[in-house]
Amino acid sequence: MNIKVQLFAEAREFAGALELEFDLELGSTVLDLKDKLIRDYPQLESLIQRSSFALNDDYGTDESEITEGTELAMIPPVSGG
Amino acid sequence: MNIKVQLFAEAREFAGALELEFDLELGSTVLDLKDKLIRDYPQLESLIQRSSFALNDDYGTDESEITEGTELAMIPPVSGG
Amino acid sequence: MIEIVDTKIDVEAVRKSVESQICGAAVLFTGSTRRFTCGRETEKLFYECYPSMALAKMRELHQIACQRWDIHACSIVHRIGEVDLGEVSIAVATSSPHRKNSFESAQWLIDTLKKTVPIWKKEIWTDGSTEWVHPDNNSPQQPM
Amino acid sequence: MIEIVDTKIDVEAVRKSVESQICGAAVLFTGSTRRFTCGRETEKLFYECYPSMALAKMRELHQIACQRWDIHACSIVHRIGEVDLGEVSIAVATSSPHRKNSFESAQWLIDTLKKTVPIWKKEIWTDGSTEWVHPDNNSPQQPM
Repeated sequence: MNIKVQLFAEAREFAGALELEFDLELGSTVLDLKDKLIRDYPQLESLIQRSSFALNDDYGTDESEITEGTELAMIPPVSGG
Repeated sequence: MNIKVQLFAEAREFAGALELEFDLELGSTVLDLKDKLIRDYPQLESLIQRSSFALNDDYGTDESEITEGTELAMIPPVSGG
Repeated sequence: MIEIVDTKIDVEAVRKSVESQICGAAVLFTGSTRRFTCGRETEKLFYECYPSMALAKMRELHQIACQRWDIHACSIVHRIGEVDLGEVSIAVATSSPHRKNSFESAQWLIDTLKKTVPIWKKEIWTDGSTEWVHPDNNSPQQPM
Repeated sequence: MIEIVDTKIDVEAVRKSVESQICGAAVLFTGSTRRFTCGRETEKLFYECYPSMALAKMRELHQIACQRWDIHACSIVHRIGEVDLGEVSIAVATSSPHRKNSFESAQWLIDTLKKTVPIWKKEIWTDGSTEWVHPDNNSPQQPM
């Protein structure tokens, strides 16, 4: 399936893009996504390890399953307030 | 010596006066003052027991000595805020 | 800003009085006349104070708070006389580089003010009766 | 009032949004751009957010606070974009019949917002350099 991951803040600047788009196998999890991201963008590895991933506006875990149409975002450590 | 005790709130309403004036012996303490007040105004006894006394804008203790010119006030339990 | 006033408190002015570029945090507490207390309905409150001592004690609280916490500024304004429903009787504001000090000092200031500053509150109930408010703890104040 | 805005926060409006005759207490927290951090001088801050999720998380905080404490109302307004020295980036207000709940919930709201709401802050130092702020704890956020 084709998926897009929205990027913010440091992740957006590092990647030089607002989102990353690629293919994932059906039934993939957030952990699969992170592995794929690290292979494709090794310069993001350290930040990916410190980041969370959001699925449809909520925090996921490594085991969260990604389905077609899931709104995905990489969430670097937050610092609002 | 002649002294005056300012009254506030419940004490003022109970006594029906803004201040009480009377004579105390030189060297009297707050405890002597309370005893004198209770003798002269027995209806105030319960409130006096629950009150503090202030000398020159600061809380005193039973042992605090009253001198000529000390500004005295009876302070019922406070409830500001 | 340490004041006792007999008209409406300008709460926004109290908040602004502690603003500073040195501070990343500010806390403002306001106390106001509540309609219901234990099921009884309040019409308004009446506050009375011992002016010179109340101001002296409020300045003392200010000084202690500034010594005990890393706060940049602290303001305390109390209103006396009649205070209608929903109106503010007390405003306390603190500011500090980091938020923990603002929260702790503001809470300590209002807690301690209620126990030590010679101000008294009278309930004027909607049924026409009145009552001087007795704090939970009826023991005499101790010197701070 | 749960909002993300890109212009100056009307702090007085946030405070007034939680006013009620049911409440005797209200607490307002404001966070603003501080000039000095560990000896370095800030020119301004820049905030970015993930809008849909940030609002969803702020509404979730609102809901949890209302369940956990006896509070009447709670407002959270965050500003994004550039925030100059001394200007307010976050305002949190709570109101409750008694003050303990207002203080505790306001402090919990700002503490938890800083850990869980997807908003990011970039320091723009006076020397021209910039830096995304890294919170002390670098472990990934956990679902609340």
